[in-house]
This record gives sequence, structure tokens and C-alpha cells, in this order.
Amino acid sequence: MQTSTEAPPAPETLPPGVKPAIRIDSLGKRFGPTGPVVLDNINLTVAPGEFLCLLGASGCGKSTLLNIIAGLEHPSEGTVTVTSGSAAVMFQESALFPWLTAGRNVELALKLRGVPRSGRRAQALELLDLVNLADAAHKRPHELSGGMRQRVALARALAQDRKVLLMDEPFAALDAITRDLLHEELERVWRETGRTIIFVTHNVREAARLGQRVVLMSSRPGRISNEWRIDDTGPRRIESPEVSRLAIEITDQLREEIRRNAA
Amino acid sequence: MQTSTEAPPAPETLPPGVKPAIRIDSLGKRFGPTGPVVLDNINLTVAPGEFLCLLGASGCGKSTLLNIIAGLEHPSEGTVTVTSGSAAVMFQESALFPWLTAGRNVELALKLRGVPRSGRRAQALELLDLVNLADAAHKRPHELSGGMRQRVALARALAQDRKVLLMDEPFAALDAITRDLLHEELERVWRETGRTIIFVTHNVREAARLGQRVVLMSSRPGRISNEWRIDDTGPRRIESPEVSRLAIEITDQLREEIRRNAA
Amino acid sequence: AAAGTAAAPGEPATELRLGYFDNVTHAPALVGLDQGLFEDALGDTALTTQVFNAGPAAIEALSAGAIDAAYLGPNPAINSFVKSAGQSVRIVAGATSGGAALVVRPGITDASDLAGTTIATPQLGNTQDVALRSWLGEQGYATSTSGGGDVNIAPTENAQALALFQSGKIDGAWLPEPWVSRFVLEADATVLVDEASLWTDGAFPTTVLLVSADYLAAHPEAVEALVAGHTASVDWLTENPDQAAAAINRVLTADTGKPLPDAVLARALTAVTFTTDPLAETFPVLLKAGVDAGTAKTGNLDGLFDLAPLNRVLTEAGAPSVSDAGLGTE
Amino acid sequence: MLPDTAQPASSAVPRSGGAHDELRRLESGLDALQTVPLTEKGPWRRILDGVLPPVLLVVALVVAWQFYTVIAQPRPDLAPGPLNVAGSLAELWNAGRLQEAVLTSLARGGAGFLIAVAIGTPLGLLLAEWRLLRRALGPLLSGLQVLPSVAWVPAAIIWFGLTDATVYFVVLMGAVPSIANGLVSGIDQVPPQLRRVGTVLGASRIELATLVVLPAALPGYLSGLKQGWAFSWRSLMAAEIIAMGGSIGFGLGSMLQQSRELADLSAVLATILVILAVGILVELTAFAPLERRLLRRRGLTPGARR
Amino acid sequence: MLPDTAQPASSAVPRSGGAHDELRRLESGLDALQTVPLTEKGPWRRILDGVLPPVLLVVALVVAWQFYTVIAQPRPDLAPGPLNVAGSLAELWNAGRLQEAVLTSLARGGAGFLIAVAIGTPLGLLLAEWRLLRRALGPLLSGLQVLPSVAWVPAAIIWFGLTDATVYFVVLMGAVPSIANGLVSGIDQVPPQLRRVGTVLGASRIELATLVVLPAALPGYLSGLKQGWAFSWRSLMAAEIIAMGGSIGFGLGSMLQQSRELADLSAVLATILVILAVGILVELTAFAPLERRLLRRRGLTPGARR
Ligand SMILES: Nc1ncnc2c1ncn2[C@@H]1O[C@H](COP(=O)(O)OP(=O)(O)OP(=O)(O)O)[C@@H](O)[C@H]1O
Ligand SMILES: Nc1ncnc2c1ncn2[C@@H]1O[C@H](COP(=O)(O)OP(=O)(O)OP(=O)(O)O)[C@@H](O)[C@H]1O
Ligand SMILES: [Mg+2]
Ligand SMILES: [Mg+2]
Repeated sequence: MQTSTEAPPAPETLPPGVKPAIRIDSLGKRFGPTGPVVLDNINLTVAPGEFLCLLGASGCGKSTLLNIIAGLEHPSEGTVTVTSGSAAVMFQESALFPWLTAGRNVELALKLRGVPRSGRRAQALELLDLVNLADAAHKRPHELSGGMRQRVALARALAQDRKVLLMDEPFAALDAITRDLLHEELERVWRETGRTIIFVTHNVREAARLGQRVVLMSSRPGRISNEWRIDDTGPRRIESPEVSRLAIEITDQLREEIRRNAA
Repeated sequence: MQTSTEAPPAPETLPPGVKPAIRIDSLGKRFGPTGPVVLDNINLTVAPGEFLCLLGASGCGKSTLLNIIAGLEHPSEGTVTVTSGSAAVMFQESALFPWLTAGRNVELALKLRGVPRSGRRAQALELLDLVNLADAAHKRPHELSGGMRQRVALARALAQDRKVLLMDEPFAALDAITRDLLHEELERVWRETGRTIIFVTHNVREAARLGQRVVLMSSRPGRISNEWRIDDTGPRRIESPEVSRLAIEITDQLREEIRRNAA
Repeated sequence: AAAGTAAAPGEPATELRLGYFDNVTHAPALVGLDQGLFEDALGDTALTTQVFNAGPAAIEALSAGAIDAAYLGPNPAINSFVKSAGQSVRIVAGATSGGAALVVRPGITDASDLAGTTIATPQLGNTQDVALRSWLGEQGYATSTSGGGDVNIAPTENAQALALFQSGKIDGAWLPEPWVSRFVLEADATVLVDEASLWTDGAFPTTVLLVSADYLAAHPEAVEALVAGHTASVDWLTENPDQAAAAINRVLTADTGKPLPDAVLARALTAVTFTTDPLAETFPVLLKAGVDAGTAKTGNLDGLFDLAPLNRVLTEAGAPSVSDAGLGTE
Repeated sequence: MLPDTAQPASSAVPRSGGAHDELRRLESGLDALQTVPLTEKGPWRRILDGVLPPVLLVVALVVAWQFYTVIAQPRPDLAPGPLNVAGSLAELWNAGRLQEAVLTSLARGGAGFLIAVAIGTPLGLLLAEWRLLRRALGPLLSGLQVLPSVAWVPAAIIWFGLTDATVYFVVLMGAVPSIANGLVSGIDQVPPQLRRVGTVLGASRIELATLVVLPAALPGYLSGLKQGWAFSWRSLMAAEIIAMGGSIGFGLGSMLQQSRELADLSAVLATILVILAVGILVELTAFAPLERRLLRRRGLTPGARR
Repeated sequence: MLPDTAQPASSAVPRSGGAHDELRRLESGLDALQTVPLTEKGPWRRILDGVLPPVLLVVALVVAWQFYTVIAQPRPDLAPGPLNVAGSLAELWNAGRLQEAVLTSLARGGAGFLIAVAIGTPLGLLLAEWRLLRRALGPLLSGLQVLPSVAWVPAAIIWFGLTDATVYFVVLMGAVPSIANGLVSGIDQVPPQLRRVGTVLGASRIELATLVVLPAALPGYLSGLKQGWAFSWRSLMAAEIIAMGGSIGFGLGSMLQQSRELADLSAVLATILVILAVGILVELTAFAPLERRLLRRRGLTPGARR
């Protein structure tokens, strides 16, 4: 594993001939004509199959950026291109539909994708099995623990069958033990399905544990302030020394950013 | 720093002549006469000024144990002695009174402790300053961020002026950046005020980062399954190799416990 | 907008809906029904009836098109006519005159004894209520429609007024028959003022027959038939006074299950006169009384009467025609 | 590494086999620890706990009342005993008037309520989705809820006479605003997150409305319906008491007013009891189970608030 | 290490100086990032946004109505125009009857409401704290809320005659249960965590009740009060319409009924408008600001639901 620090904006790092999965060009965003600038001149290219972690303090605009990529918000300036058309999204609270069972939640995603009725049930069960929840298909969200709900949400996001998966602090509300397990689960799913993932988090160690690339954002306005690339040598533990070393480095930069905002 | 693993039950480890701050003897608890056993034969001695972390999976009975120590629940068997009389408690959600400002929340604790009206305001400000919130005394809880609320709750708990402070996952709902800062804050306060602290958490790294002693509980029934003692060599970073090493060790045992519960 | 007016003018009416009260002052209606006189006159036009307790409800039913014709006291008729700028109803015949009085508890012998008392009337703004208010005004008492004043006027349902009188909660009432008789015979009340004594000739309208203007325009022949039946009924009443009581009680029993005691009915029948003359000349006086009492607004009564059908019927029968006192069509 | 298999591929990744099993066991252990099966009270137990105490209290009150009338011998026209009231009830039943009144009122209340639902629901949808209309009409509708619907009775009588139209009009004026407002606030309370999930999942506008927003708004709508029924029933009683006679059918309100006019207090009390019983019965049989099922499915507990 | 200084000691711990400053700066940076000052709309802007659209709509409706009456010339006793209604209003005002009716009704409604508060509040407290009573009496009280309070009018007239006592009785039967239930559900909704904090802080039973539970239950209590007022006002109007005459003062309900009896629709409509206006005014001036202040203090937003 090797860590490399680079200065923003990130230069194109794709091998020639490979089309990026996501391409963001001088993106800017403000809410309303008089609002403050939330995002400023964001440039980012994500390779197909890449696991990218987006890190930043509260309110720096991570969710806004993700929503723009997902097409839920419109940029004020610049362009965002998702090569495969559109992206699946997973939010912090699972946002499962509380009136549907786990299985039906996944089936609804299949239905909206256009999967014919006959195949849905089996496919939903398969997806739930992927996250080790085949037994819980008939349970309603409120009967599931937080970790199980997020796994159902993951299955639902996978049901969309999009090449790109956007995740907005998906594990922030979980307890540490569950979160660690879901890191392993997510990494396994990523390796098995080859999705391109953008993973938003506050948690430096989580980013260092999961990402192939960690992008640090500054606050007010949100800009890309730095990025780290981690050579993928297979799954790593969050307590591993490599993760720790990177986490220390990122934390120090992040704290620098935060300190800048002290009154 | 040195790590030592011991088998339960924990033998008396206090130097002769030092009275323990808390002493728990063969404690058992079940809710209702027909309920399952939640806590079983818990024996624990906490030295004055000690920082003890209580670690366990969901539902293992950590909160129940803490509530019994706090006097909010009664044990079904065994005894609990808090030498200094009673304990201050801090909960996961700050549980500030939403109709009072931060300052008044602290003042209310002082009032209930019996501090005369004249001194309260100044003392409350002093306590808020201790957690770096003197400027926010006039703000209402909903105007504060989660981290600020927990700091006010800490100040309120300190206002009780009890020798023992019980904390039930106080930082679980915070984002990682804030949590890391509050670890430093709490450690500083602990060192400055010499409180005896029992800190309940799910988070192995948090326990390894904060505690002088980490007690691991098993689930169903809740028993003390192991404990680790960490020599206090001053503040340590959560990413430090010592913490990582201990965390790996504890995590493996904890996972062993969890695996036992697989259906 | 009534179901009965849907047909074009001239077309024979399929239905005539008639409203009346179960009251001695509405005897022409009761007898007409009992003797089948309306059906005879109406021929193919089906007659349906509805019973009301009070004038305003009957007027509301007329306005809403729920009925086409009604027996009613003159004041609600005036009220409706004025309020609708002459568009709502027409009086096509008189029915009853006389038969209202102020009854009081023993001990009150003179108008001067009434200060501070509570007197009931059937309903605010109805014929007796207006009569009481204007009479009290003449006696120098101040009254108010919102309660209070020198004499407290309590618009109260008739049956309840009797109960209240019997338990001493009110001191008197200005009521139509048969209630005057019931007060006198059942509650030992005395008649302080007979309304007839207040009018020249002692004649004043108690009940008239009116039809909705829309219905009259659409079905003049049905109205004429109704008036013919009504005239026959009034004639029957004047010709068979001895059988009147029995006929009235038959309808009362059918409608309410309770006949009137014979004594009450007999006394009541002596107090009223049945006539097809609406006594049109009294209406401006009645309106003025209502305005003075604060229960009506000034307005124009021109067009209130349409007595042409009645006069045709009367002429045909060789009887003298009646006058509209310049307030409509004769 | 760029595998693009969207279907769960049978792990082409090395080293994933043993680790995967290990993860599965850990996850199912954690799932077992974190999901505590809720031990629900049995239905019998629930009835015993919930129904017995109030029933006992009512019985005790009735007995005390009977004792009082037997011992103190108050004027029966001012304080009839429970037996008198029961007698009145039996009498009304035998005369068939009770059944007629209950059926008339229920039919009328039910029909009025259904019409109100038919009007209030599209109105609520319009208000929730059309911002400008909402800002203009919303406060008026809330204002109408402040107006006691009984105030409409006199106007309705003038317009419609003593006919059933009067009663329906009053019932509608009472029920429509609360049904529409219930739907609006139900839709307002749909977490924006759920809409966004729907959009992200690729739902069209119509799919979003039917598959996401409406089901999510159901609890609010149901409580609006419940309140709408309460308003219907109240307004109906008021209208029946005030507007009696004419071609208006004979309902419970008319029975109440008629008993009053006959100064028959035990019949009045009997009718009040019947009105109370019908109200509670409708709530218990129609709305409560619906609400309980709906809320339990979503893991919510029925609020005690009405 | 066993320092036992309970007061914040001036750091006797080494190495804490520089690190502490560093921590302070980090914390205040984070605090600044995490607390976004809410930009509230100015009061003018709020009024403009909230008040203008409904007012414009009302004006438009009134103008359309006037046009209709001028052009279509409907029967004035069935469809009076806005000018007729305004004329009636002016006439009632000049005769002093309008003022009298509003004052009478408001005084009566206010007094009835205050009595209901005085009865409902201790009743609610009792119910919330005494479990057995609650299980027995709670369902009855909820049941009473289902009973339209107008149903009490005939019974009350028999008991109390046509006096103000009748009106007060009906108002109380309407308002007391909803105030008591509001308080009960307010107390129920106090998060158990807050009680436990109170206990841990060393509050006695009484301190717990007065310093923790009651303030925490205030929003529920307030909404109970609001609903109680609505019930008072409704019941009052019903009672005034039905029970007119006797020694009962002349209120808005009486004015309404009287106008009906005089077949004076424009006066009826004028009275309805006054009743609506009084209801909205009381809500706007008495309850809305109280509620808004209370909720804003706690960072809650007033619900659209009533
Ligand atoms: N709809 C909106 N209207 C106005 N301002 C908004 C809106 N959404 C977000 N903002 C502002 O934009 C900034 C960035 O918000 P965003 O939610 O993207 O931050 P974030 O990095 O996701 O924060 P967090 O870590 O707390 O989730 C914040 O200052 C926020 O107040
Ligand atoms: N009041 C209660 N009545 C019945 N059972 C209870 C009660 N409180 C807790 N329990 C049960 O006791 C067990 C331990 O609960 P406790 O809250 O102490 O666990 P915990 O370790 O704090 O869990 P978590 O990490 O989720 O907070 C659980 O199985 C729980 O269901
Ligand atoms: Mg975010
Ligand atoms: Mg716990």
C-alpha cells in the first residue's frame, strides 16, 4: 500500500483510452441567487470501478455535491457527466418505505427499473441474500435493526443496476461494531459487482479503510483541498497501521481546515 | 503503555488501603419475574479516579448495569456500593431540557444540588467555559450542534459535583470528527477534575483510546467476559499503534462473542 | 327552483305540495283534507301535504321549493314578500280571522300589572309576537327583540309555554287558538286582551292561504283548483259548525296521535271565524306593527295579493268578490 | 479492476470464500443480538386490561345512581334513575323509533361522510400539490374549521328548507375542511427523504404520487378521516336537533329534541346514551382497527391524542 | 493519580496548556461550521407571504359574488349580495345588537373556557399520575369527546331551564374532556429520558413535577387548551342557537337563530361572518402567538394540523 499526496485540482489520472465513469467540470453551486457559495470550482474525474471517499467537515457541501451527481439538484455552474446515464443513491437513514417489507422494498426498486413482475420476487431474494438477509425478506423496516436496514437499502440500491453508486454517510447512524462489519460487507459487494462508488463520510478512518482514493473538501466554500490515492492491495482492517498512518495525515489536514473556521 | 489480559472475574486490583469508588458484588438483574436474565453475576471494583470503559454488543446489558449503578434501576440480586453516595450520569442523547438555555440547564443542576441562587450563574458560566462553551450560555439546545449539546450535558453532569461520572454512549450520535475532539475534551476534563468515570460504548477503538481499563461484556446473559488494563502514559491518539494493537485484540474477542449468538 | 315549477306555464301540474299547521286556526286545511275537498278540486294534480310547527319553517320550505302552497299567518307572509322584493309568494285567499288573545295568570287584571312580567309568544316575528309587541308599545312599555325591556317577551314553543305557565315560570302568553282555550281551560288563565278588540270591526287575519310565486306563474289552473277546494272547505265549515270539531280532531289524531279535548275545541271554534277574505286592508297596518316592533323591515306590499283566482271561484258560485285593497290583482 | 456484472456474480474474487462465511456468521450473530422480538400482549389480555376497568367504573356509577334514586327519591322528571332510562330505551325500541332514528342518523352520517371524503380528498390533493392555491385557500379552509358548523344550520335552512339537503350541507361544511386538511398535513409530513428515494429509484411523477407519497401520507389522511367523521357526527346531531320537521327524516337528534319537547328526561338521557354508543362503536369498529393495523405495520404506536 | 478537586482546577496537569488552546481552536472552528444561523423571514415578509394570498382570494370572491348579484339579480332573500350583508352588519352595529351579541358570547365563552381549564387541568394531572384512575376513567373521557356536546343541550334545558347555567353546562361538557386529555397526552409525550435526567440531578418528586414534567408537557397542554377553546366556542354557538329566550343573554347564536326566524338571510350571513371572525381572532391573538413562541423556543415548528 502506498500513499500519495497531491495538490488540487486533481490532474487527470486515468490511463489513456479509459472513459471516466463520472466527470465533474468546474462545478459551482449556490442555493438561491443571494445564498452563499456552497460549492466552488469542483473538478473531479472518477474512473469506472473506482471506490472514492469524499471527506469533509459538517456543512462543507458533500451532500450537495452528491445530490448534484445524482441529479437531485442542479449545478449553478459547470457540468457533471455520469457516463452510464444515472446513478443509484443510498442515504444516511435507510429511507426504506416503512409500509413495505424488506423484500417488497427491493421489489419496488426492480419494478421502477422495469423488471417484469414474474422475475422480481426471485431477484429481490437474490439481492437480499447478497447482503445476507434472505431470511428477513418478510420483515418490515421497523422490525429490523439499523444495520439490517442499511443492508436492505444497499440491496435496494443494487437492484437499480446502475454502474455508479452514490452513498451519503450510509453508516453514520450505526454503532461501531455494526459499522465495521458493514465496511467488510460493502467492500465485498464492491469487489463482487464492480460498481463505481462515491462514498461520503466525516470519518477519516472509514475513508482510509474503504477508499482507493480519498478526496478532502474544505468548507465555506466547498472546494477540493487535497486527495490521497491508496494502492489497492485487497481488504484491510480499519485498525491496520497503514490505515492509521493515512488517517493521521488526513486528520491533521482536516483539522487545519477546521481551525481556519474558528471565530 | 502495557496491555494485560486477565480471566474473569476480575480479582481485586486495588492497592491495599485504597477504598474503591464503586464496588459491585455478584450483581444479577432480570426485568420482571418471568423475563430473561439480563445481567448475571457481575463483580467489579472501580478505583477512585479510574477511567473505566464498559464494552459490549447491543443489548448485552451495559445500560442496565449503568442504570443500576446510578440508582435508576434496582438489582435483582447482589449489591452495588457507590462510596461517595451517588453518581452523575450522562446519556447518549444529551437530554438537555429544551425549554432552557444552555446556561439555565447547568443552573438547574446547580439548583437541584442546593447551590444558592447568588452563586449559580457564575458557577454555570465557569462550567460552560470548562467545555469551551462560555459564549453559548444564552443559546437554546436546538440552536446548538450535537457536539455542543453533549458538551453542555457534560458541564451539567460536572455541575452535580459527584465523584463518580457514569456515561452511557455519550458520543455515539456524533460525527467522527466531533467525537474525536470530544475524546480529547473528556480526557482533559477527567485529568483536571479527577472524576471516576465509567464510560459505556460499542466502539472498541473509543474504549481503547479513552480507558485505563476496558471491560468486555458478553451477551445473553450479560457477564464480564474479559478485561484489559492500559498503563496511563498520558493522552494518546486514537490512530496510535498502541490503540490499534489493543483494538485488534479486543475486536477479535468481541467478534468471538457475537459469533456465538449466530442463529 | 322547485320541482313543481319545472313544467312550462300552462302545462297541467302533476303535483301540489301543501303545508299547514295542526292547529284550529288552520281548520280550513284540516277540513279540506278530511272531507277530500282539495282532491276533488285538484283532479289529476296529486296533493301531498307537510305539517309545520311555525311560520318561518313553512316560509323556508316555500323558498326552498319544498312545498308550493301553505296556510300561514300574515306576518311571515309579509316578511318573506318584503325580503324577496316581491318575488317569493302571493296570497291567494284568506282562511281564518280572529282567535288570538293575551292570556295571563289570575291577578293580572290590567295592562298596568304587566311591568316586569314575562310573556310568551309562539315565535319571534310571528303574527301574535308582533301583535303583542305593538300592543305593549301602545300601552307604553318598551320591549326588545334581544330580550329585556319593561316586559320580557319570551318566544317559546306553544306546548312548552303551557308547561312553563303551569309551573309559574311565565306570567302570560299571546297565542292563537286552540292554545288560548287550553290556557283558559287547563291552566286557569284569564283572557286579558282579545286581539279582535284591537281591530275595527274585530276582524283581523289569523291565517291566509299563500302560494309560491313561481308555482303560481307555472300552474295558475292548479292554484285556482286549490282555491276552489279551499273555498269549499271554508263553506263547509260555516255550514256544518256542529261537525267541524269532529273533522278537525280526525286530522289531528292522524297527524299527531293526540286529539284536542272537546271542551277546548268547542271554545276555540267559537273564537274564530272562517272566511276567504284575506282582509287585505289590514296588511299595511300589520307591516307597520312589525316594523315598529323591530321584527320586519319597511317595504312595498304591492303585488302581495293575487285574488283573481279566488274572485273567479267566488263569482262562479255567485258570491261577492273580495278586495285586494290595491295591493295586487283582484 | 473493472468487472461490470450487475447480477450478484458467484464470487470471482479470490480470498472471499472463507472471509465471506466468517462475515455471514458475524452478521447473523449481530442481527440476532440487535433484534429483540417484541412480546405483544394477547388480544384477551389486551381486552381485559383495556376494557375491564372502564366497564367496571360505568357499572359502579350506574349502581350508585340507582341507589341514589331509590334512597333520595328525587323528582323523577328531573333525575330519572337508570331503570327509568332503560325503560325509555326499551319503549323507544319497542315502538321501533329507536331503530329508525339510529338507522336514519347512521345512514345520513355515513352518506354525508362519504360525500365529504369524495370532495375533501381531491381538494386536499390539489392543495398539497398546487402551492399557490394552498397559500390562498389553505388559511380559509383552516378558518372554516374554526367556524362551528352549527352556525351553518340557519343559513342552510333558509336555502334548503327543512329537507335532508340542509343536513347534508351542514355535515359537509364540517367534515370537508378537516378531511382536506388531514390529507394536506399527511402529505406535508412525508419525509422528503422518501420522495428523493422515489426519484432516485426512477419513479415518474405519477409513480411517485401513487407508490410513494400517498402510502406515506396514509396515517395523516386516516387521522383526517377520523376527525372528519367526528365532525360529521357532531354536525349531524346539531343539524338534526335544530332543523326538525319538514321532510327531514327522523334521526337521533330529532328524537332528542322531541323528547325534550315532551319534557321526557329519561328519553333524553336514553338518546344521549345511544348517540354516545353509536359514536364509540363507529370509532371502535371502523377507525380504530384500521388505524391500529396501519400504524402497527409501520412500527408506530397509536397516539392517545385525538 | 487521584486529584479530587471538584471545581475546575487551574490546570495542575502538565502538557495541558498548549494542547488545550489547540483544542479550543478546533472546537470553536467546528462549532462555527456546525451551527448555521437560521435566516428567519422578517415579520413583514412573513405577513406578506402568509396573509396576502388568502386576503386577495377573499376579495376576489367577494367581488365575484357582488357581480353575480348585480348581473343575475337572484332573489334577495335567497342570495343577498355582499353589499346587503355589509348593510345588515352596519344595521346590527347601529342598533347595538352586534356589539351586545359579541360581548355576551365572548364573555360567556371565555368564562366557560376558564372554568373548563380550572376543572380540566387538575383532572388531567390526576389521570396522568394515577394509573388506575386513568385506566378506568380515560376511555370514558375519550368517549365523551366523541359525544357531540350539542346532545347535552336538551338535557341541560330540562335541568337548568332557559338560563345561562344551561349554556355553561354544555360548554363544560365539550371543553373539559379535551383539556384534560390534552394534558394527559402532553405528559405522556414527555420523553422518559428527561424524567431520568431530573431524577439523576437529584430532583424530589415535587421538583420533578414542577421543574421537569410540567414544562416538558406544556406543548401538549397548550394544544389541549386550543382544542378546548374550539370546543367551547362550538358548543356555545350550538347552545345559543338551540336554547334561546328565557333568561339566556343575547349572544351570537341567538342572533343567528333570530335572523333565521325573521327570514333575514343577509343578517344570518353577517352573523356567520362575525362568528368566523371572532373564532379566527381569538386563535390569532390568544393561542397562535403563545404556541409559536413556545414551539420556537424549543426549536419545533408549529404543525399545520389542528
Ligand atoms: N436546500 C438548501 N437550501 C439552502 N442551503 C442549503 C440547502 N442544502 C444545503 N444547504 C447549505 O449548503 C451547505 C452544504 O450543505 P450539505 O448538506 O451539502 O453539507 P454536508 O457536507 O453534507 O454536511 P453534513 O456533513 O452535515 O451532512 C450548508 O451550509 C447548508 O446549510
Ligand atoms: N425496562 C426493560 N424491560 C424489559 N427488558 C429490558 C428493559 N430494559 C432493557 N431490557 C432488556 O435488557 C437487555 C439489555 O438492555 P440494555 O439496554 O441494558 O442493553 P445495552 O447493552 O445498553 O444495549 P445497547 O448497546 O443497544 O444500548 C436487552 O435485551 C433489553 O431488551
Ligand atoms: Mg450531508
Ligand atoms: Mg444502551
